[in-house]
Amino acid sequence: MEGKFAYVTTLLIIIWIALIYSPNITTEAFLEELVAGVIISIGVAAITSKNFEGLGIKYLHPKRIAYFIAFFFVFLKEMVKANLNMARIVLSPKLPVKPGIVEIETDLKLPSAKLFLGNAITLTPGTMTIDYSNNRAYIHWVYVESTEPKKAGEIIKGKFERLLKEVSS
Amino acid sequence: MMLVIIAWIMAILAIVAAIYAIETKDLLSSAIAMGIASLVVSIMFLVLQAPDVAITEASIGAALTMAVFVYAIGKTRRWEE
Amino acid sequence: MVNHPVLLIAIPLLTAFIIPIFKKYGAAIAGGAIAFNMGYAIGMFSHIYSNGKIYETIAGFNPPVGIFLAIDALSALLALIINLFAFINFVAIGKESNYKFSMLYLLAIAGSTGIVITGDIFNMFVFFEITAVASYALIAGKKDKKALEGAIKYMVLGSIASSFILIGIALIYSQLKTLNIYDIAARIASMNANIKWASFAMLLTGIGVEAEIFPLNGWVPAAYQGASEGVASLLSFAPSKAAIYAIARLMLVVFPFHATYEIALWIGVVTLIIGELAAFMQEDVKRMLAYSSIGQMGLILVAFSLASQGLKYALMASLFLIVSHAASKSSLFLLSKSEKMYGMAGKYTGIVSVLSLIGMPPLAGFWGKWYLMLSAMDEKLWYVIILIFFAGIVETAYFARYLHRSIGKDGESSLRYKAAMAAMASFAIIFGLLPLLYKIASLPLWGG
Amino acid sequence: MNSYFVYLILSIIAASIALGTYRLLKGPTASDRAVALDALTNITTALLVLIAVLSSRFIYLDVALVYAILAFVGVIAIARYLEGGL
Amino acid sequence: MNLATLTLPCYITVAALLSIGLYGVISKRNLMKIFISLSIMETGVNLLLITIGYIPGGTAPIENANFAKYVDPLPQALVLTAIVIGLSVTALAIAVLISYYQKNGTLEYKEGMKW
Amino acid sequence: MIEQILDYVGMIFVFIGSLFFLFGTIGLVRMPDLYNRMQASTKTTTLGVLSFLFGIGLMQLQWMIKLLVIALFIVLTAPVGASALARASHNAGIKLWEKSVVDKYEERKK
Amino acid sequence: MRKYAGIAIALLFFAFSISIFIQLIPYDSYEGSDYHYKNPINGGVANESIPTHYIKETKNETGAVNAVTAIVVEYRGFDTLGEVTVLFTAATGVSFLLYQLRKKTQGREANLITKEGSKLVLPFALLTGAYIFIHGHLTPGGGFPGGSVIASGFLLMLLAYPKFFVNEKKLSYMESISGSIFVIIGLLGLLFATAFLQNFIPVGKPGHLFSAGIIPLIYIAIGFKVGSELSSIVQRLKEVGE
Repeated sequence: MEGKFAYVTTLLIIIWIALIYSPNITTEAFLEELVAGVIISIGVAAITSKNFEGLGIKYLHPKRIAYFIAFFFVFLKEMVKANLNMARIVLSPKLPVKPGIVEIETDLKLPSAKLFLGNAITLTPGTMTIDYSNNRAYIHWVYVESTEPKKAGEIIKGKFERLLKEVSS
Repeated sequence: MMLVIIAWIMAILAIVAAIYAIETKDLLSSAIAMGIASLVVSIMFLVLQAPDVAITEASIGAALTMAVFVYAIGKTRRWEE
Repeated sequence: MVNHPVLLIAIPLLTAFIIPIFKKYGAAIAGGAIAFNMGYAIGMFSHIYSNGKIYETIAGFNPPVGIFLAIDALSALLALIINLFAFINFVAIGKESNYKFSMLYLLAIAGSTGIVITGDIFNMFVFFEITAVASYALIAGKKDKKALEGAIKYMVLGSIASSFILIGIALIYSQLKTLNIYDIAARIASMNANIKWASFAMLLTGIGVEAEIFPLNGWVPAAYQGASEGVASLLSFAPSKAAIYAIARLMLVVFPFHATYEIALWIGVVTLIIGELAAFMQEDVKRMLAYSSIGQMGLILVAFSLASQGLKYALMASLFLIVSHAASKSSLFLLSKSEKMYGMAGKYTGIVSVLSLIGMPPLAGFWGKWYLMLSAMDEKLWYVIILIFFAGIVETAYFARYLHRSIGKDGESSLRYKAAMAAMASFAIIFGLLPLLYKIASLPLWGG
Repeated sequence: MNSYFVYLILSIIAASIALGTYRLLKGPTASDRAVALDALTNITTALLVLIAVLSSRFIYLDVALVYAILAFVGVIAIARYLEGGL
Repeated sequence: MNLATLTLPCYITVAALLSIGLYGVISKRNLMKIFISLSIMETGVNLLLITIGYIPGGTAPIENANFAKYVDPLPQALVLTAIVIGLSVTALAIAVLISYYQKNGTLEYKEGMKW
Repeated sequence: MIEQILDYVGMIFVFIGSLFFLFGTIGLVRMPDLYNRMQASTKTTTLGVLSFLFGIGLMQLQWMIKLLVIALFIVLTAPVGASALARASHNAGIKLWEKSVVDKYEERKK
Repeated sequence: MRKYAGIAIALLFFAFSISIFIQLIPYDSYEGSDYHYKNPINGGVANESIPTHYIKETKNETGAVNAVTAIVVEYRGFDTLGEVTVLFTAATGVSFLLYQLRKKTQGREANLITKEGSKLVLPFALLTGAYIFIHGHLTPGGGFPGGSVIASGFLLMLLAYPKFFVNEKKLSYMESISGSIFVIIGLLGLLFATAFLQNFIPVGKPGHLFSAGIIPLIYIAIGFKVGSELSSIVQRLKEVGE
């Protein structure tokens, strides 16, 4: 409980600092803002921190943060690549699509990790998470390359799942 | 000048969305179109240098009013006769 | 201590805000607040009666920059009437109601009081909205088909009205860059004529909906018929009176031109004819009373429009008509709880109220019609005199039918209810006999 | 910022808005309209930031901030309505 | 008539939104649609107030050393009030409509419901 | 000097962002069914916004932090809305395009 | 028939409003010489217009940087009290009307992404809402948008979880207490200064968070009030069955 609370509070304080930053802020004003921010963050965290499953303090381990950053960059790369691909599809006169909803499996346990995986899949155009049921995800795919859960999973999840597993294990 | 162009685009979009919101028989689409009209008007507020109003319109007009209408449609009936 | 009229608004609001914490005692707390308001309104009225006007600034800024409350004897009288009848009415119906009803009731009263005492046009709009929203909820609160229909009609027209009032305010502001009623009145002549008349039309349409004038009164019969007795009674003395006062003040004082006077006069005449004729044709008691209210509103508007021409008698007439109508109609609506008028209190209430509305001396309604006739004679407006006689005859006809049909034998109703009903009707007598209203008409009013 | 560049950007955005509006009007289902709403919301957020730059006021970004966090509430409400979860 | 005036498109939008809302209120029979029309009308009124307060070349009335000319802050304050009032009326209207629907099973009003 | 370079780089990003808007909405119009439209539009425009914000941030370096917060919020919220809408539409009975190859979700529901 | 009447009236109204608005376009400044105002109480005339007064004096008189906020909370604070009351009235009315209606049966669950996503977004929405209403006097925003952002955060949870409800009693207490705080601050102004809602604590240094006297206090109260009222309205709507 305490770990989760501290984690959420820290995250919120960081976001708060980013929110209050403005081009010509003085130190004194900044300190005042910080005091208010700490109070508000504690209040918000007290209300919401019980919602987060399994985000204990141990997750602040540097290795995990590094993996998360790696995940982020992989995600960005994939996203740009997929977007360009999508632009190609949209602009080509014949509209080369072969859509369908495929089923893939995932070994991720934590709901939040599943959320991140789903969001990452959704944000890379061409694939979109429709639903989870237990450890299966249903993905809408603009150009279905394989209907086998294993193979489709390899193509869609790519490196995301491995990195997320490192982060969340 | 650029702001004027934005205002014209938004004006046309707002009018189209509003007409559509009135004319469609599907109340859900009507609520969506109303949300878009409200969204667009909030951009016009910002163009007219009224950020306070733009924020309020964005949060109340576009998000909450639309959600409230969708709730109401869910509790009643979706199609106009 | 009685020169802080803002307390008339602040205390009911504070009370309404804290009622949800003390749910059990909601009705009692609300009753206490209304009693306080009544006492304060009486105190304020007597203060103004002897000392002249009260101005109160809000937030300590000088008027056109900040909001201010401006109260002359007329608005103090209206605040007094509203709060007095609100208290009596609440005695009749308050105890059985749940706490949400009391809150809404309190807010409706605070809103109508605010319309009357404020000196700022946008502030008036806000109070209009408080009153209107509370009234919608109160009307719909009976939750049967008729009530909901009435509330929906009122709501649709009320929302259009509020948009139109805002457009009017916006047009005025675009020209004069001020929202203060007195500041506007001082500089209205310098406004671009087209915009002036456009804003006049918008404001008249908007406030006219609340004031039940023709042709914007489509909601009135449905709402009065649908609402429960106490709420119909509330509607007949609080929002409509406040709105007709707002029309008188905005239309006739802020736009002091001959054309506005003519327009108001003709609207009043048409409203009177339509209301009385429609009332004559109704079978349902509440609908009849509602249409009769419309007719009376027309009469009050005629009186106010004549008063705006500086006719002292017409001002007196309008005061008497307002008081008489508030007292009689609210008691008649309370009476309409059952088909028949039971018992002493019922008969007394019914007969006194009806007599006052028809215009029998020495009741308040008589003086209203009498002075209206005198002032019309001064202006040589013969058709107004004919109209008053015509209205009197039609009213006599349908009220005679009403009395004939509904005087009955003893039935059961709580003592409190009967007493409140009778007390309301008594005010038609009291104000008819007291010289109070003559004095008010001779005081400096309208910020002049 | 170069003004010709801004005109270029604005014309592109205007074209996108026109296409989005086409889908909004055409439908055929309410979900399509919701998708159009989503796309228009994203474009709108960008436009808000652009207006902030054109007016050179930092504080206008707060509007975009509120948009970014609230825009999907409407979409989720529609979605929950469509699947009967309201 | 100068097309480059910022207020021109705004005034046109205001007039259009108001008339569209009025048309919806008058000609539609579905109560929900009527309240959607009213909501559109309110949006138009708000835009009118803001447009009236606009000054060419002004910036938002939040003080900043780089600017000298500000738009009129008062209409903005009024519109803040008006927006919230509009939302309140809409919410209450919807509550009434839901009750009406549960009583009547329809949201269309028939000839019996005269104005 | 550096500022100018940043300015030009920012312009490129802004331009790419707005191009993505265009592609997204073209997809919105051209694609055959709801799910493909969603694929094309929602996510492409999301990337468009991100790129747009980043470009603006490069032009106005001091605004960067707040723009990143906005971008973070968009990244958090956009996929959630898209996914919810897709599932809801499927549950509401909106069919896939007739030339779709497979629908495992429909099979599971049966 | 009805439709054509509607079109005719709408077109007439359109023509009317355009013809009025066209005349408004030339009025594009409030600093003209004929916009001076007059004090209705003592008849004194100032040689500036009201908007000019707001622009020039806001910082000295109230300590707020944002003139709109200063007007909303101080100069025209009474309007805002009324506005809060309208919202409160509507919330009361909604719960008054929907109290005894049919309650709803179980709805369908949302998918995992929606559920987890709303959980994840909720703290950010609350933080943003708090940021918006606490900075009312410095940046755009204030109590109303802030409160509605907070309410939208809860709305998200209400949408995603069929069984999620904010505690009714807490909401109603929050509503009552924050509303009373607003009125009580006003009454304290009457007590310690001279007028209702007048500022009675030091103004502080403009531009800082802790400045502008009672403005942040009132905006915090409004933010909580609006947030809890909107949440309770939405919650009531959710409870009702079809």
